[in-house]
Amino acid sequence: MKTLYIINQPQKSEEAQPYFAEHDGIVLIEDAVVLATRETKQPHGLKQYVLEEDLIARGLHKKVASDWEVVNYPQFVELTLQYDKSVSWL
Amino acid sequence: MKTLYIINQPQKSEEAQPYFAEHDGIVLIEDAVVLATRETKQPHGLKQYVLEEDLIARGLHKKVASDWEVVNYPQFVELTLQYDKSVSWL
Amino acid sequence: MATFSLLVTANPYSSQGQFSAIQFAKTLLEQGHQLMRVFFYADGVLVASRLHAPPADEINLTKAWAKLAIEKDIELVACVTAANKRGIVNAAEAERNALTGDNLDPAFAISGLGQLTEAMLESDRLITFG
Amino acid sequence: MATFSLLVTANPYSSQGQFSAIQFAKTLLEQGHQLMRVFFYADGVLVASRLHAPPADEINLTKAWAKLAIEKDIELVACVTAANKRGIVNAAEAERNALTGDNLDPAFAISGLGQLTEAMLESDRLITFG
Amino acid sequence: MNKSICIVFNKAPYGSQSGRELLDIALMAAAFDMPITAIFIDQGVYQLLKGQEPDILHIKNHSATFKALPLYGIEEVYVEQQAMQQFKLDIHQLLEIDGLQQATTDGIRAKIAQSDFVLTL
Amino acid sequence: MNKSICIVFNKAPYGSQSGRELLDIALMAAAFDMPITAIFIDQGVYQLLKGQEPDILHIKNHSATFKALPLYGIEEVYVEQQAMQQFKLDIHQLLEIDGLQQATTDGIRAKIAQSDFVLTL
Repeated sequence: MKTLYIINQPQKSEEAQPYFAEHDGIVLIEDAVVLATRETKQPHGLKQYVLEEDLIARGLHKKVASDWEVVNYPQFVELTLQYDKSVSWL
Repeated sequence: MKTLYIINQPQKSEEAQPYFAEHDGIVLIEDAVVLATRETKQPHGLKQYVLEEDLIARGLHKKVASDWEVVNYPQFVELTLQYDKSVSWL
Repeated sequence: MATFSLLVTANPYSSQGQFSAIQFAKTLLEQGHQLMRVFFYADGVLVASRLHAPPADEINLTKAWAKLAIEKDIELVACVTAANKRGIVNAAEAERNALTGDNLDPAFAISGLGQLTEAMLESDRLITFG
Repeated sequence: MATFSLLVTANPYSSQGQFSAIQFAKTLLEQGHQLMRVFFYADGVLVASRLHAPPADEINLTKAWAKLAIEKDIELVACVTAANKRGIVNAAEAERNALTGDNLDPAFAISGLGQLTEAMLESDRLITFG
Repeated sequence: MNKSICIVFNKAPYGSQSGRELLDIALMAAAFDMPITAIFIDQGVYQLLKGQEPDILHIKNHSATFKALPLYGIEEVYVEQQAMQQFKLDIHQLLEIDGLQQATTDGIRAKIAQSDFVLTL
Repeated sequence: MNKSICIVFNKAPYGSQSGRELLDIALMAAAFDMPITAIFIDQGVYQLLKGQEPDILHIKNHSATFKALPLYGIEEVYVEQQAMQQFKLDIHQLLEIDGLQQATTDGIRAKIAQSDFVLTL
């Protein structure tokens, strides 16, 4: 099953990473959006999304690195349906 | 002034470390006591303490590495007086 | 169209998770999906108090959830164990525990963890905000 | 002998900081030191509610603080801004904010942040539990 | 076949209520006959350490409940090998839980992938 | 001479209330004429970024208050050079605060050492 990892704190991305599988995706929300300002090589060619509204809130909207795809809330909801399940890594 | 750093979460020790100065000390409490099960080389010959009651609570009392000094609550209170100030790194 | 449930464990005061959960809920409803239940657990239950007095220029999260619940007929359920130990009680629980007062907002119900399990089994997606 | 004050910002439910703070307070008093004030800020104010109903075999942190305050004549002060936005209100604040009920435990006072600054200036040590 | 759930414990005990409150979810899911996998990774492996005595801090000891997992029908219990090595723990230092197995990170990744729901707290 | 206080901001804004509630402490300490140093390290440097719009999430924007720090008599405001480099930020991307200076980690270590109180949240 394809899993969408929801990451809301910066340090949690690294903690969750060993468990990312091929075809999985991650979406950065809340304080974790700061991670999208840097190029990030994920294993398995994982899809990488970052939430637009949380970027705008923090003034980071124009600082997103090229390997992150910006999604808004409607697209975030759609993503949770495209993947078989969502896991919030707390 | 000599500072005693109070660390209560495992990841906070590394975050605070750049700011430790010569003659400072650190005391691990709560979940951070797990760090005392490993040898840890701190810069500046920093004094390293770990709280006994929190070790006992977690069954870690007999697993403390040799470079950590175990202190109980009365000794913890005394430490906060031996140092000029205490900083809880949250 | 899909049926969602949300599990909200986020502290309403010191984290952003409740804001995210409300925004997610509103968005999925706007898209025509169903929201079966919002289950509050861990520190998430704190939002179910009716005694919040935030500064006038700030959002009252309890009222924001209540508005959503009333307008869209959404179930807001707080876990009884998590709630009672966090000082969130309805009148019956207050009496049973000999407490002088209660503070549950009327838009929220208090019930058991079985409501979470049921939501998992009966929804297409469960999304957690912690 | 020294004079301490404590700043408690720890969430009483999902962290251990309030337990640590009580233990630290008891220990310093046993050693003959003074405890001028315990100031509750951020999520630390949540402990000042009198409506907690924890499981019977678990400690009630509010009562533990209250016992210490009464036996040793310790000031327990919760920051008004932090408290009101977190749903901790006394009768006067409840009325001012048109809330139906109040929940401040009588062992705690609600006051401004100036009480923290004053504690810093007048104590030999301020220890934070977060 | 009921939907399956995987509960991931990744925090040490007592500094937070995470372990305790995840355990309650596991027991409730068991009562609903959901197939359950319990996984202990990172500092979550400390949840399973023998000899915990949180009562000295007036904190309730929930570790005995982990031993009862098989009684509730929760038989898939895995502890991460890498975390055990990192913290220099061996299986004999952990609570005696029937069916407790060590798993590699690869194995745990597969368990997470197979489950219908995965919860952390 | 009054006791001095150093306030350390180490978290990004809005995901927690930490920045906001530390700011309130700084302002109150200023009212008591305590010498105050405000330090922004790690992800705390994001507190000072220009162009924040949390109102789109119905969250109150507290960043304007940082600009008012000098008005409250808080003139020692330091942002960590290493964090700026790590996050690829330059000083022009930050709020215009009179007297805002970049400091090295060594410089910040010294400020912390010199203060009578140091608070994080």
